[in-house]
Parts: sequence; C-alpha cells; structure tokens
Amino acid sequence: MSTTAVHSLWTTAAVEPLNKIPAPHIEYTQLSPVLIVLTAAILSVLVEAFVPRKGRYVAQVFLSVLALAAAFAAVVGLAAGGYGSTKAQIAAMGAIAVDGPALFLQGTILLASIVSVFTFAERRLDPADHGHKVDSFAAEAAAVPGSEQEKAAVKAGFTTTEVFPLALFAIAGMLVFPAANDLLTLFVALEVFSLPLYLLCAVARRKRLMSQEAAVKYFLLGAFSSAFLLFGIALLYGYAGSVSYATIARVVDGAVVSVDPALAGTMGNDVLLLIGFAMVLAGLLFKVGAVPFHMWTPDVYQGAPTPVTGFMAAATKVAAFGALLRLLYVVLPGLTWDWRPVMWGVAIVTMLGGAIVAITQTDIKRLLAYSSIAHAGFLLAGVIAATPAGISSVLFYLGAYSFVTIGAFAVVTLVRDAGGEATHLSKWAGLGRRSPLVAAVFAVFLLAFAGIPLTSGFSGKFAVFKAAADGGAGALVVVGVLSSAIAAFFYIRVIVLMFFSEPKADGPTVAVPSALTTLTITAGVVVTLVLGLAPQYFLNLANQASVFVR
Amino acid sequence: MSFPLLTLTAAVPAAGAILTAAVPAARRTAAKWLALLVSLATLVLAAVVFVRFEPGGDRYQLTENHAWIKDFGVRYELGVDGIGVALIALTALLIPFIILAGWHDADPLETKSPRWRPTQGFFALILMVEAMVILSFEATDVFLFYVLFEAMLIPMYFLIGGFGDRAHSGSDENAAAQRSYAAVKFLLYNLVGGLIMLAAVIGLYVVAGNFSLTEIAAARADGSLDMATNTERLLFLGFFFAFAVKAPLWPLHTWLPNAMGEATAPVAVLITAVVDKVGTFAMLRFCLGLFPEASKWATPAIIVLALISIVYGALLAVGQRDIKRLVAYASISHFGFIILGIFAMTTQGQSGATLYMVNHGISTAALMLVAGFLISRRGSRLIADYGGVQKVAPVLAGTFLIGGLATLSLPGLAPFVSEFLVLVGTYARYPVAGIIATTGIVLAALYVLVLYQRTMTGPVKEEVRGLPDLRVRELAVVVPLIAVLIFLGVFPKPLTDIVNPAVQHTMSDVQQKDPQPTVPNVEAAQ
Amino acid sequence: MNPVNYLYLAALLFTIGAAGVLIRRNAIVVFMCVELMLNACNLAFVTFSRMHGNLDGQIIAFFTMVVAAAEVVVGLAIIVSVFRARHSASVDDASLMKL
Amino acid sequence: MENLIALLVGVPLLGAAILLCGGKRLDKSGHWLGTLLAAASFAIGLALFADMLGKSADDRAMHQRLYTWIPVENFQADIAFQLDQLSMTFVLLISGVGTLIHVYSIGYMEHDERRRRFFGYLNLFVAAMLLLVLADNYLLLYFGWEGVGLASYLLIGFWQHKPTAATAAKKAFLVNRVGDMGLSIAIMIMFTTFGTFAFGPVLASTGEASQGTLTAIGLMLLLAACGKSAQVPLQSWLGDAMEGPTPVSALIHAATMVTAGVYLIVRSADIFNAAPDAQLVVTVVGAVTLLFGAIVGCAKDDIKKALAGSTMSQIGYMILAAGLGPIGYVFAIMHLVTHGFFKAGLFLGAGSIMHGMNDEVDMRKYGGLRKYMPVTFVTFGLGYLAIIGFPGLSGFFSKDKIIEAAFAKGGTEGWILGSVTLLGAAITAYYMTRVMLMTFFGEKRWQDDENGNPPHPHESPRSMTIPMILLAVGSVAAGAYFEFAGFVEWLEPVTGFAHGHSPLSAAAVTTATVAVMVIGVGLAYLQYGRRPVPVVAPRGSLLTRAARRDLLQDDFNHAVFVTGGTHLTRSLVYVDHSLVDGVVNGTAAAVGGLSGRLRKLQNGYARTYAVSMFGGTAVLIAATLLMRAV
Repeated sequence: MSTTAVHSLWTTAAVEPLNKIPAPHIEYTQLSPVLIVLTAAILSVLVEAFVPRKGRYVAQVFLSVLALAAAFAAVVGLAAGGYGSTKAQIAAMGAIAVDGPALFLQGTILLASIVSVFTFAERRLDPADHGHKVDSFAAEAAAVPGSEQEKAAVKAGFTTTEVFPLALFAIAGMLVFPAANDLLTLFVALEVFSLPLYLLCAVARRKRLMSQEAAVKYFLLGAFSSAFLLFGIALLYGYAGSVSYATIARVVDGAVVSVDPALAGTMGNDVLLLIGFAMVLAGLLFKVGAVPFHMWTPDVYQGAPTPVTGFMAAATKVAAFGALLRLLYVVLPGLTWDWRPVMWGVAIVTMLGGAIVAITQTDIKRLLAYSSIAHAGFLLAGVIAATPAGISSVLFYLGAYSFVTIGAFAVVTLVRDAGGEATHLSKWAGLGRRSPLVAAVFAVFLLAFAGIPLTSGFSGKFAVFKAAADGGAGALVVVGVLSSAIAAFFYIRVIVLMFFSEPKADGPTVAVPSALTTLTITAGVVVTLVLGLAPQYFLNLANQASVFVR
Repeated sequence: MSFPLLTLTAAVPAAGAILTAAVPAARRTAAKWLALLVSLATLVLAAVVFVRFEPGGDRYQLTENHAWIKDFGVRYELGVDGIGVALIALTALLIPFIILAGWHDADPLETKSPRWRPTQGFFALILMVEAMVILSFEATDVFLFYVLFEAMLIPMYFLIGGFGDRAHSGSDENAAAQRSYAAVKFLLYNLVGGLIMLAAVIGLYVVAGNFSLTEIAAARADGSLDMATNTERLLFLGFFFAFAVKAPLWPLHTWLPNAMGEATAPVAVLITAVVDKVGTFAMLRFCLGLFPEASKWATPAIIVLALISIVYGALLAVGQRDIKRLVAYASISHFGFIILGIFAMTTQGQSGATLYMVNHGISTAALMLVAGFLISRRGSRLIADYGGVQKVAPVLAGTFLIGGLATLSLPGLAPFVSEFLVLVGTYARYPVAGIIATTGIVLAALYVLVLYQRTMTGPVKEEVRGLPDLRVRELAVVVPLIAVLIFLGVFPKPLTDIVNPAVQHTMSDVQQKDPQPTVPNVEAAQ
Repeated sequence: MNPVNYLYLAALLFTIGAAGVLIRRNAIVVFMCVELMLNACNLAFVTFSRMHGNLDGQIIAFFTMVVAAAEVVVGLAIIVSVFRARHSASVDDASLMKL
Repeated sequence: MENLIALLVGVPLLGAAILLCGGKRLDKSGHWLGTLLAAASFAIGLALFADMLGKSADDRAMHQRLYTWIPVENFQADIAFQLDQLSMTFVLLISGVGTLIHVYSIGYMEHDERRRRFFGYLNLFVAAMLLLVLADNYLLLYFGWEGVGLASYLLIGFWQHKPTAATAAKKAFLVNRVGDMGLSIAIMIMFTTFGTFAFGPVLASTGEASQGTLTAIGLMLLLAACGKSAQVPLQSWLGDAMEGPTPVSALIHAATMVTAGVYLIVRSADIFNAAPDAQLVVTVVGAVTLLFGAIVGCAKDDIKKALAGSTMSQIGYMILAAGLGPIGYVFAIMHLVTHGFFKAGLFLGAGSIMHGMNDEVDMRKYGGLRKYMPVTFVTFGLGYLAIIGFPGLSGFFSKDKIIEAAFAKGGTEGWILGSVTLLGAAITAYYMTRVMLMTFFGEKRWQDDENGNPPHPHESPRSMTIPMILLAVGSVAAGAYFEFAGFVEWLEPVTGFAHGHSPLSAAAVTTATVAVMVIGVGLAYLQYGRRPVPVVAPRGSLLTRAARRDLLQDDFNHAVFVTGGTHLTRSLVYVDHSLVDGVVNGTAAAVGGLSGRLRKLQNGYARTYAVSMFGGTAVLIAATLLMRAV
C-alpha cells in the first residue's frame, strides 16, 4: 500500500501517460512470516467452507500449528539471516519495517500464539456432551443461549472451529502491528487483529451471556479507541503531510524546512503534532491496557473464553507495546521531552492503580486482568527509559511475561466445577491439598508475577527497572517497587488460599488435561524458570534486537 | 578454577531437598532419614570449609567466580571470610538438630489425599532454606546475595504457614487463620524490605556498574568510584532497611513474635537462629563493606534503635504469656545486642557481634527446642498452663534451665563471651550506650527466671502430672547443643581465631581504629 | 474558502460522535456514533490531503471506509446476538461483570 | 606446686559434673563422693598453704596460667590463677568450712530423695567460689562471681516445689545481677582505661588514671559488692534466701559467698586507696548496713532470719573496715574469717535445732531446749559468745580491731563511724542474747506441726554434731590464734597495712566494747530472760513492726520495681500491639480501603469506561500541550 507511489502518480500525471505506473515492489522473503500466517488464515477459511464438519477440528489445528511453526521458522531464518541487525530494512515500500524489534516481537507473538492455539484446541477438560468432545467454545455461537437451536447444535456435536481462522487473522494483524512503519499500516493492522478478537471473545461455551457482554464492551470501546487513534493519525498527517514514520520523524526534527506558505497553518504546526500524538498514544495505551484506558480489561478478561483471554493478555500486549515502542523511538524521538513526562504519569497511575485495585478482587480472572494492568505499568517504565537498554528490557519482559500469563490462564482452565471453570477465588481454597502439583505450578506463575527472584518475572522486572534507573527515571523505580510490594500481597493471598486454607467440601475438581494444555503449561513453567535462572542468552537476543531501523 | 567446595555446601542440601520432596507419600520415614543424612553430609562439608579456611590468608577464600548474567553485571561469585565460615558452620550445625527435633511435626494427622505429602515437603523445605542460607553467606556478589535473600522467603513462608504449631489455643480454623496471618506478615514484611533493597541494588548498579563486592570495594579504595554522599546514604538506607527487617530491629520487629509463635518450635529456631542471621551478617558485610561513610553517618541513629530493641524486647519478653512469643522477644533483645556490636565499630564489638550470631543461634535453639518438646507434651503454649514440671520431668527442666541460663548469658556458657565483648566494644566508643545495654543483662535474668519459675517450679499442676521426661531422640537433640554451648563458653578461641582477621578487614573497610586505652600500659601489650 | 474550516467541522463531528458514545444507551446508536467519528476522521484526512496537495489522505479515507465496513460486520454480529439473547440493545443492561 | 592451683577448682567442679550428670545410680554414694572431693580440695589447699609458708613473705604469690580464654585484639582474657596470701586465706576458709558443711549435710539431707543433686550443687558452689578468689583478672573473677550466684540460686531454690523458695531464689539471683552490672561496668571502664583487666597491671597503674575514673570504678565495684554481700541497698534478698536448706544458709549466706564483696574490695585495695570518695561511700554503706542488719535481727522471730540479719550486720562491719583503707583491710578479712567460723556454727546449730523440732523456725515456739540438745546448746553458745565479742573469743579480737580502726579514721568521720560500730556491737549483743534465751532457756513453748505430731527434740546425729563442734573450736580459738600468730603480717604484703592513730587508746576502746556488750546482753535478759516470752508475737512498737518487715525496704522495692515494672511491661505489650503493629496494619487497611473505593469505579457500564477513556485522552492532550507550554 505505497502511498508515495500514488503520490508520484498524482504529481507527474500531467506529463506522463498512465501506463507508466511502476508496480509496487514487495520483499516477499522479509514479509514471509506475515504472509505465511495470512495464507494459512485464508486456507482455514476455506477449510471451514469445504471440509466436512467431522474433519474440520483436526484440519484446523493441524493447519494453524503448522502455519505458525512455519512462520516462526521464517522469523528465525530472517533473524539468522541478519535481517534483525545488519540487513535490517524497510520493506513493502515503506509500509513495514523488518528489523530487530520487529522480528523479536514477531517471534514472541508466534510462540505465544502456538501455545495459545494448543489451549484453543483442548477438548479434554469438560466431559463429552452427547458423546461429542467439547472445547471451550460454543457449539454454535450464533444460537441464542439456552435456545432449542443451541441444544440441537450441541446434540449434533457442532463446534466453533471458526476460532482458528479468526485467531490466525488476529495473529497476522499482530505480526504487522509492531512492524508497521507508517500510521496507516498501523491502523489497519490494529483493526485486523482487533476485529477477530472481538469475535473470539463472544464465543464462550459456558457463561455465554457474560461472554457476549465482554464482546460488546470490548468492541464498542475498541472501536471508540481506534476512532481516537485514527483522528490522531489524521492530525499527524496534517502536521507532516505524510503518514510514513520516517517523514514524520524528519518533520519533527525540523529537517524539512521548505514549508509551503499555504500550509503555514498546518505543516509543522506543533499543536497538530502534539494533539495528534496524544490521540494516537491514547489508542495504543488502550490496547496496552494502561490506566485510565484499562477499564475494559477486567470485564473482557473475565467474560472471554479463558484460552482467548490468555491469548489476548499475552499476544495483544506484545504487539501493542511493540507498536508503542516504534512510535516513540522512531517517529517521535525528537519529542522525547514532550512525551516522557506524560508517560511518567501514565506509568505511575498504571502501576499503582493496577496493584491497588487488584487487592480486593474475588475472581481469579479479574485478578489476573488487574495484574496485567500493573505489569503494563512496569513495561511503561522500561519504555520511558528511552535508551536501547530500555528497548531490550521491554522486549525481554514481554517475552517473559507472555509465557507466564498464558501458563497461568491455562491453569485457570483446569480448575472446574459444575458451572465450568471455577474462577471465584473462594473456590480455590485448599487446592494445594487436593492437587499439589497444579497448585504448585500456579504458585510458580504467581511468584513470577510477583517478581520473586529465580523466576522470569524477577529478571524482567530487574531489567526494566535497571533500564529505567539508568535512563534517569529513578523515581519510577521507587514507585514500581512500592506497587510490586502491594501487588505481592494479592498474589500471596491466592497462595495462602491454595495451600493454607482447608479445602471446601463442594470445592472444584482439577480436570486432567490432554497433552495440549499440559504442553502449554509445561512450556510456561520451563520458560519461567529458565528465564529466571539463566536469562543471559535471551537478554543477548533482546540486546541484539534492540535497534530500530529508521 | 579449583574444586567448587562452597558451591557444594549449598548444592548438597538443595539436591537433598529435591530428592526428599520426591519420596513417595507412603515412605514418610525414609524421607526423614534422607533429610537427616543430607544435613549431616552438609555438616561434614561445612567442617571441611572450616578446616580449609586459613585465618591468616586472603580476606575471601575458596573463591569461585563464574559469569552469570552479563547484562546485569552479575557474576556467580562466591567466597568466605571468617564471619561467613562461622555462620556457615552454625547453619550446618543446627539443621540436623532442627530436623531431628521436628521429626514428627509434619506427620499428617489424617491422609487428606494420596498426593498430599506434608512430611516430605516439610523436610525438603528445611533443606532448601539451608541451601539458600549457606549460599547467601558465601555470596560476594550483591545481586546473587539479593536473589537468595529474597528467594529464601518462599520456603520459609511455606514452613511457617503450612506447618503450624499443633499446640494452640482455640479452634483449628482460628489457629489456621492466625498461622496464615503470621506467615503472610512474615512474607510481606520481608518482601517489602527486600523490594526497597531491590531499588537500592539497582541504584548501586547505576552507580557502580557491577555487583562484585570485591571490585566495588577496590574501586572505592582507589578512588576510581566515588559516590556522592547523598547517593551513598540513600543506598545504605535501602540496604539497611531490608536487613533491619530481617534482623529484626525495633520498630520493624513485630513479624517475629507472630511467626515464631505460630510456627513449630524447630521452624521457629530456623527463623531466629539461622535465617535472621542473614540480616545481621549482611549489615556487617554489605552495609559496612559497601557504604562505609554512610554507615558511620547512620551509626548514632542505629545505636539508639539497637538500644531500644535491647530494652524493649526484654521488657516485652517479661510481659508475654506465651512461651514461644517470650523467646521471640528475647531474640529481638539479643539482635539488638548484635546490631549494637556491629555498629560500635570496634574490633571487640564486631567480633563479639559475630560470635553473638553463632552463640545466640545455638542457645536459642537449645531453649526453644526444649520448650517445643514441653509444649508438644502438654499441648499448650501458655506459661500459665504449666507448673512444677521440674518434679515430673527433671531432665527436661534441667536442660531448659541451661538453655535459659545461656540466654541470660551466664559466664561459662557461650553467649556470655559474645555479650561481654559487645558490651566492652560498645563502651569503648559509646560509654553511655554501653551502660544502657548492660541493663539488658538484668532484664534477661528477669524474663528467663520468671519463665523458669512459672513453668518448672512450684506445686505440680494437674495437667502436667505424668508428662514423660525427655526421650532418646530429644536428648540427642539437646545434649550436643548444650555441650557446644559449654565448650564455646570456656574455649571460644577456635571461633575467635577465624573471626578476628575478618573483623580486621571490616574495620579497615570503615577506616576505624579501636580507641586506645587512656592509660598506656606496658603489661597490657603481652 | 479556507480549507481549515473543514478541519473545524471534522473536529466538531468527531466530538459529537464521542459525546454520542458517552451519552447514548442503545448499542446501535453508540456504534453509529463511532462510525460518525470515523467519518470525521475521513473528512480530516481529505481536507489535509487537499491542503498538502498530495493524495495520501484521500487514499487513507478509502482504507478507513473499508475498515469501518468490516467493523460494521463484526459489530452488528455481536450486537445482534446480544440483542437476541437479552431482548435489549441497551449497553447499560450488559453489566453482569463489574467491580 | 603452682600447677596444683587449678586442681583446687577442678576437683569440686569434677564432682559437680559427675553428680549432676551421673543419674540415679549415684544416689547411694553421691554424697560421699561430693564430701570426699570437697575434702580433697581442702587438702590441696593445705598443701599449698604449707608450701607458701615455706617461702619468704613477699614472694609467696603463685601464678598458674592455663590458656587464653577470649582473645580479641588487645582484649585478652586468660584463664589464669593467682594464689597469694589473701586468696589462700579464702581458699582454706571456703574449702575447710565447705567440707564441714558437706559432712553436716550428709546427716541433714538424709531423708531428701534429691540429696545427690544437693551435693552436686554444693560442689559446684565450692568450685565457683574458689574460682572467684583464685582468679588473676577481673573477668575470670566475674566468671566465679556469677558462678556462685548460680549455685546460690540453685541451692536457695532447692526445694522448688515450695513457691516461696522458688521466688526467693529468683529474687536472690536478680538482686545479685544488679550488682553484677556494677562489676561488668567496672571491667569495661578498666579495659577502656588500662587496656586490660588483669589484677597485676590494673592495680599497678592506678596512679596514672584520673581521679574520676578511679572513683567510678570504685563505686561500680562497690555496687557489685553490695549485691553479693547483701549490703544496703541490695540487701533485700538475704532474708528470703533463708528458704534454702540450713547448710546452704550456713555455707553460702554466712561463711563464704556473702563475704565475696569484702574480698572484691580488699582485692581492689589500690583502686580504693586512690579514690577516697569511693572509700567514703564504702564506709557509709558499711555503717548503714551494720545498723540495718542489727535492727532487723532484733525483731525477727524466725531464728534463721534473725541470724541472717546478724550476718548482714557483721558484713557491714567488714565492709566498713575495708572502707577504712590500709588500716582496715586486714581486720576486715580477719573478722571475715572468724565470722565464717562462728556464724557457720550458729547456723548449723539452728539447723540442728530445726532438725529436732520438725523444721519449726519460730523461736517463740522453742524454749528450754538446752536439756534436750546439749551439744547443740554448747556449740551454739560458744558461737554466741564469739559473735557478741566476749573477751578472749574470736569475735572479740576481730570486732574490737575494727572498732578501733573506725575511730582511727580520724576526724568527725572517725567519731561517727566509731560510735556506729560500738552501737552495732551493743545491738548485736542484744539480739544474739535474745536468740539464745528464746531458744534454749525459759519454759517450753513447743507446738505440734501441721500434721499434729508434737516435736521430740533430740540431739542430731554425729555427722551433724562433729562439724558443729569443730566450728565451735574455731570460733573460740581463731581470733586469739590470728592475734598472736600474726595475721597482720601474713596479709600485709597483699593488702598493705597502716597503723591507725585512734583518738582513744586501745584499752579504752576495748573497755567500751565490753561495756556496750554487757549493756546489750543485760537489756536482752531483762526483756526475755526475766519474763515469759509470748508465743504470739506482740504487736510491738512502730520500729519493731518496721524491722519485722525488713524496715519496709522490701515493700519499697515491691511498690517501685515489681508493681511499677509490671505496669510498664503491660503498657509496653499494649504499645507493641496497637502502636508499632497498628501502624503497619493501619497502612494495609488504608490501602485495602482505597482499593475498595477505586473498585467501585469499575461499575460494569461500558459508557463509564468510555468516559474514563475520553477523559484520559483529554488529560493526555492537555498534559502534552502543557509540557510544551512550560
């Protein structure tokens, strides 16, 4: 989508015949990860269309995992090929950057997606219904909850295998999001991964009303925020006369001096710039889930099917922070002194707000939602550092965090009672007595969230705080430390509940998952501990990947 | 790189912990024996360290140094000085007795679920704590130390909250509630302390660029690294706060009585005799070692707090109605002495403080474990529920008395040596403080003797009648401890010999000299 | 006339839309308000495009329309299913999850 | 020969170890073993004594250094002994009397099933006491000092099942601890001043230290002495200490331990000589205690408590003498030794009386016992004569010298002190006569014990009488012996000696002493010999009542320290719970409350969320513009 091409067309049209339009030049190899996933997504739509119902599940899972793995392989290949560092470049005629951060984040997203897809595909947790295996998704999302139609669908053993193509589209969008190198691409990518997520939120099998409510809220607020984003883009466009990061950056730096007097009102008008920037920022902070743009998070996390929640919590955050980093470091480095104080404020309220409100939560999924808000705050601290160390620390943190989150939500899917997942904290009492292993695993994740040493959570937090302190944001570190002290309280509360309180008679049972979820959880634990004990290798990766191409 | 002896001292218990945890539910006794053997093996290793260490040699010996997290400037850097050796010895010495004393503490009352294995967990956790504590005594890398300092909270937390004292007043739910309250209080206090320290650790990195104690000290010495006064003070406070919570120093002490009261006696010993020592040890090694100027700046305030701890702890001990809480407050008083000795900045004070850590560990263990045996017999922690035990179980009473006498630091028992050194060392620089601290010895006598009188003497209470005297296992716990107390009381030289050089180094860290006697004396020299 | 006025109009529309989102209960109306905001953006784009004398803005406007269309699809799907389940399209009714 | 010194301590210590750890199998033989070892240590003492006499007067001091106890830089505490004439005197007294009392206890404790332990404690005490007097530095002395404290604690509380005994034991230890504080502070001052606390260097270099320092040291040592020797204001424990078995009272609370304070002061003679102010305080304390004890002694009906008061007062004499400086040291020690004999004798007598009277201690329930226990009567009587200073008996010589020295102090001080000592002598004669009369003369006032069986007074077994006889001999002869065998010359090399110049002639003093003694006896006879003694104590004068209550000293302590302390601790417990802990819990609660309130914002209405987003964006824009503006 080369706007510049079109532009040249417009300006030269008078003298040159139209058939001289140069075809846009696309670097397919560099874009292969995205292309692979998109192709897979389209294919899986076709699967939905043509493969008979019985075969779909297997086909979809196979296709998705295969595609994601292939895409990941492609990312690794590109990174190995030096596209992350030396050969970093801007592909697709300025639309997409292929550089260290992009590849690192895409890799992270893909890995997270793979394990998430495993949880999507889990069908062992609930007892078979009418002899049909069931997963976490409604038999027929369109059917009214509790209606005859739904019953029929259940009896017929329908399953919403559409979640796979939806997920694939979302993933494709997420892959583009952090790599987007012009605001339009940014916007489109945002929508591409948001819309499928809205739908994914709506298709829970149990508690469908809540699921739909979550979808509505997410959708309306999401659309609202993307409207802000878009208006911000418009203003920035008005400011710089282009949406490409490079151009805007140049204008911001004052590199472009030849201002057409006719445009004096707009071109290079800082008010446009600042307002536009603020609105774009608002859009991104919404996705990140930063206070005060966080309020959708708890409701959506609670209502959405837990596998989807895990997927959102991990992948969306990665993608959104990637985009945020690129925006701040590539487009607005000249504006650092304008955005830093603002971000300081956001980071502080986010850290504290998330931690404080979490204390009084009674639902495990909401609790994790608030914890994710607090973590967004910590990440922002790293973003604010405005140094390469800051970038790499954020990258590392995202990697570490996403696996902990997915693992944690995967564990949540296991604890079930008659009404599906037993997410109310009181139900978790004495879990440690009934099934020590699961409880222990969940405890590990909680400790990682709390940032206890020897877990990935600590390495990440340390990296981020270190970067922040280095970048002169010592005060942020202190606030961060305080809020993690507060946060520690509610993670510990859950541990107390699981291990030190007597099991309830009507307590939930812990379902024995299939290899898929087991794999997810194991991956989560392994990554958590490895990144906690020996993070150096991954820190190196993050360091190498910490340079944006301009 | 030579043979990694120090790593081994920590690796053995760590491995042992994992193995113990892996023992199947039915084979409970096997797990116990395994844990005991592992702890004994650790003791042997500690003994080897003790022997291999040359008092006259380098400051840090048996060093190991491997890259760990380059990005954070973190290295896996180990090394022991005399102080570390002494405390490693203490830890390794106490753990077997703690395990032995807690032999039945974690036997499940009824089998909750086939996969629920409290016993294995209990002993595994104890070994895990041992591993972390020992390693933290060996770490010469600030970050490595911090990691252990924080990480050891988790097993401790489970030990406190998961295996409460079965002798409690009130219903089980109530007890469970109090227990988890104590555990959470313990964790939060120490976690907050630790997090504040984390901020300081990061600050240190920003200032110094690495975490190696030796390198930073060297850099400060040759002036290549000089901290701004305020920076140094802030960092010092960050570190000191964490250590003061752990130690614990008034007014950050309130978690200790809860924790020690609710935990089983062996765990209580583990807390006060072993884990808390990390705090005081760290003051000596990190606060003084990294921030000499700031330490001197803060000394007056800290000495005041220490004095308050001494008197306040003792007075509250007198006021307690619960045996274990009484011992806890007594410990607070003793930690006051230790901190006083450290910040007196004299050789006697600091050597005394180090010995004090060791001796207090052993004496408290003796007292607390016997108290635990008594409590487990009668099923109550309230002093008022006892009386005339001495007539029923003379040996128990006798050992209890010896433990008590050690606590009030009677000459001839180890604590006297350290306490007197601390007092002398303090007096030499701060006479008033020295004198105030001396009142502690009267108060100590008060709470110990009151406790002994109320529980052991007088007419035999009805419920106490027929309590069995100490069993073989219990004697095996108490007798060696008492033997050590007496030995170190009359012949502390082996300890002082390794501690003194280390203290010399610390003194040179803070560029302090002992105040010289006002009357120069010829005979004093020899 | 001065193209800047179109910008003011765009801002006005955007604000109206935002206000609508904030005050209207009916999910459909709320959604329409969002669309209004998007179109305000389009107006802004086109205006700027005109002022800068390049086409980018107009191109973007097309993209926006497409995206908006996609949003409509998804949005209506969700809203309708909610309406069928609850027999009400009021966003305020959908408040099972709170606190 | 030197190497035997350690054995003096080692032998009884070994005995204690064996007896206390030995277990039941030693119950049969334990007491013999204990006695044997005590005797052995006495024998060693004699051997060393003989050896010492062999040497010339000024190189009689022997030293033995075992090893370095606590080496930290210039803080070097040795386990090292010093045996000079002063120590030797004590060694013989302690081990000698100690042995006798071991023997006595064999009979006295016959029916106690914990006799083995009792002997273990006795041995422990002897060992500690010997350590105290043999130490060659103050820290080791402190070791022994606390050691005897422990032994006394164990022995006073030997009958632990009696709450009174347990309390008395605790009280004794605590009060002593207060004194110990003094000793340890003294040591600290010494260390900071002289860099050492070994007798030799410290005492040698007192000249260089400042007056203030020396006074401080002196007063601190005095505090310690007051604790151990039951001097005002730390005397309150001694009376209660009588809860212990009588041999204990005899050994610890009459003959040996309580005199440790005197030893400490005499040992530190050089310090006190150089610190007159301290000395003055010493004499004052001595004088006050002297009267205090005597007055208390007059009022007590409990025979042991009466004797305890007497002990206090006698030690008052010694302290006073020690406070007089070189003119008094020797006599302090001399009186100490003689007192050791007769007071031990008296206590053992009292013990044997109780033995015969179902452990009745109230003298008002005695009377006319001389016929029933002749030996006791005679030995007790001799002790009595000795203590009141009957001419020719040991008490006469030692006390007379002290009174003389007191006058010799010179000036008003001299007159005051002298008259106080004289007064003391009179009162002593009075209360001892009272004891004598109430116990052995007059009509029987016996009463059945609580089990209703009437007392059958009888002479005690030989194991008890023999020690009494020996001690009686001592109380008769010791004084004269010292007088003529040259006790002064014996001690002079250690303590130094100066002839005081009394304003009164020696003869005059002696006459006065005898005179007041006669008066005292006479008064007592008039009051108790002539008319019958009421079984129930009459209400008595205000002073009497006060004296019965130890001159209200205890009530004062109780009111101030016990009650006050209890309130203090109670309030502190409250503070700790509500303030120190409350702050933290309060913070937690505050955060929780804040959380609860913020949570309300999450009200489930999408439009509210939209508002917050809208507001957020507005703030962002405003902030960004503001940043640029400023």
